[in-house]
Amino acid sequence: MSSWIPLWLHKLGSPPTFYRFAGKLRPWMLALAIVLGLVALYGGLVLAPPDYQQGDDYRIIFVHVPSAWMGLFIYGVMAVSAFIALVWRIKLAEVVAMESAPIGAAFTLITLITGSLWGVRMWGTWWTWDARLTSELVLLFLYLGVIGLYHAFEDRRQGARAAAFLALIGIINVPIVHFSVNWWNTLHQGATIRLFGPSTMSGSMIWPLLTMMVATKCYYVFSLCSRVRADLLALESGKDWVRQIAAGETAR
Amino acid sequence: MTVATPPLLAASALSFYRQDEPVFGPLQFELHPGQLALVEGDNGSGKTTLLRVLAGLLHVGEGELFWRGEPLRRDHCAAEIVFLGHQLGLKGDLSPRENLHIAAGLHGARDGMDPARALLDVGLAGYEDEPVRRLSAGQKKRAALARLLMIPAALWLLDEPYANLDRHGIALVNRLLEGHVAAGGAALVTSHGAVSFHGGEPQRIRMHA
Amino acid sequence: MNQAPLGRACAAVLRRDLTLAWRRRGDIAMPVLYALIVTTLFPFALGPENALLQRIAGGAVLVTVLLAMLLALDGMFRSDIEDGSLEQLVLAPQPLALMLGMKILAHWLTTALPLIVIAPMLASMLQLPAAVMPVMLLALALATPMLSLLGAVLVALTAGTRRSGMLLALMLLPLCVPVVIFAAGALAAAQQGLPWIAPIAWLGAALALALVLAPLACAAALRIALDA
Amino acid sequence: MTQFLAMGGYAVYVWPAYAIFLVVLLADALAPVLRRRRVLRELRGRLARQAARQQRHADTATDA
Repeated sequence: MSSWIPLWLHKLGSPPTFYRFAGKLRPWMLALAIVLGLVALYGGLVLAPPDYQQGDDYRIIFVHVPSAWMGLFIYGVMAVSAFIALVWRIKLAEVVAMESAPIGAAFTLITLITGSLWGVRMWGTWWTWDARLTSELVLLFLYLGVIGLYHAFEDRRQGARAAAFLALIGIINVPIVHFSVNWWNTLHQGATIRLFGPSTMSGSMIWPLLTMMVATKCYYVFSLCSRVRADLLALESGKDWVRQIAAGETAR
Repeated sequence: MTVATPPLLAASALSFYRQDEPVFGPLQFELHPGQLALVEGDNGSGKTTLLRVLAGLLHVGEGELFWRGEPLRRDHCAAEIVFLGHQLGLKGDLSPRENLHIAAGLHGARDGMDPARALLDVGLAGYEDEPVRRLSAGQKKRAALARLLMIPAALWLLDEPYANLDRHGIALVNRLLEGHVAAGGAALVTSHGAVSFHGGEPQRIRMHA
Repeated sequence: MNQAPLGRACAAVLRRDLTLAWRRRGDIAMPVLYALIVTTLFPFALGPENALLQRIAGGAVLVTVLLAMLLALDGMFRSDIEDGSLEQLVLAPQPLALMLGMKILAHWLTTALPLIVIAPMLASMLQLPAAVMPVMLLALALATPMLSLLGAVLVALTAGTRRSGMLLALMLLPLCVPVVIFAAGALAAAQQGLPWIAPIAWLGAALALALVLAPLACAAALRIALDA
Repeated sequence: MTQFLAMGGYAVYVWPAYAIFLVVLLADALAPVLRRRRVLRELRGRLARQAARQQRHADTATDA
């Protein structure tokens, strides 16, 4: 292992240490996510005034926009840990990358459905080939490809490495897709109405949005912790520390 | 043979893991030019895995490999190692001659050796232009063995070379191995059958299940 | 003893794959037949109205060719894995990326080239104006190698899995979206009498990049997928 | 309250959006819990089998 990686990080990379660390972090992150989420919902649904153009309909953005951000953010996290997993062959990085994918897919799915709900009112149809929605759809396919490839292998670690490689190809692809879809949209003069226009945002709308963004980040850390813990138990089932946990839970 | 010549291939504390379960090892051995090693062990003791690790198809789990005394680097030794596994690497739609031409194109050929001669040596004269898929299992094996004669490699890694062969075929493998070892080559052979080898007592590598 | 020179090794791989394809020429005809069938279905589904067919002709031909290529993609390394030739290729003392590049070239020559050859026929069945034909051929000539190269990387990734046709389509879709957009964009522009050079240039640039990077990625993917 | 629930006439769009958000995330949070239970159950089964085998070995050893 390279010497520039601090010792504590190296230690955290060992499965039993990370398992305990994630176990301690998990409830705090969940509590934080729930509290911040409730505050954001109150701010967004009750305190923020109706938009003078769109009425109350715009309130969908308080879940739509943070989910869209998370979809991209999680793909970034997945790609970075995929890179670490491939270069340094660290098991924990593989697990983090592979367990991030379903969470990212969930957020992308939320983005698509809420975007479509908003679209019904704006465009009068459930689906329109708007550049952003199309990009989100492609992002969902990228996630599904990574998840599908991971599960196609008999050997979990081999699957993780192959899927990590696919995630890296995908991260190069994301900006290309975004660029090409935008070009395609201008070519065919499609709808260019944006759900998240900066001009119409007032302070009372922005703070619930930002709070919700932090809440979703906390939720992601929480969900990732639970997933990585479950995955580590399965992957390391031959090791002593896992046996102790299994034995401890029977005693209770 | 002097002590100063480093072993062709050496392994130190070599082991391999699959899903954190040890498949074999730690293994320790040295293979000198002109030496034959038999890898012995029961089914599932990791013989095939060892050969695949040595060939470079699998990553070394733990421990180190040395090639002519230096830490092994694949780009240095790839030309000198030939691997013959369970899958023979022959295209069924091509003739033995065409298959050997491809092997020679990828690996190079020994001086004065051509596909026709190699096929004659393994007893496939008359079958040079028959598609491989029409050959019997033993004949396919012989066609694969012809590759060993064709390719200029110092180390042969043979996984179960005796499988599917009749008495004459087994004698052929032994003859090929003796010739290779006499010419200063080395070979690592897995087999769960008895091997009667006339060119001196082979080194034995024991795998534990 | 003599080492095999690089040129001879490339020629050996290319010749082998072309010979194999020739021995099974029936398989070469399959994607072509498939493209023909799909193209025939469009008028039945949409009605034989010339103006409508003309409008969709470019895109329909492009998507048809893409699907036909996808059909053949799965088999790119399949038989080589089954009989162990791929192991021998990986172990050969030659740059793996270059050898795989030759395999991809052979695959393109045997699956995409026949499709390009019959593309004008498919296009005229759908009433594409003759003036747009050269642009379509140019777009196909740039788009199909892209698909072969990208597809090869993904096929290499699935090399360690059981049959994976649907998964391959799922993985390829995000990668081929930009290719389809630019190729169809060029066609649409040409059909409307607008300048079509820009999307073709983008495709060309992407192809140049893919020609260099995809074989390397393919080699890396194959090593990951076989390492078990 | 009714006015709040009506969302200015857009209740049909706003509330499903929030419901989807909560339902999807809830399902996402629940999945690892169930998975963890399954993994531990399988593991306990394996440990029990191993213990039983060792017990048998010990018994035959004392018998002999």
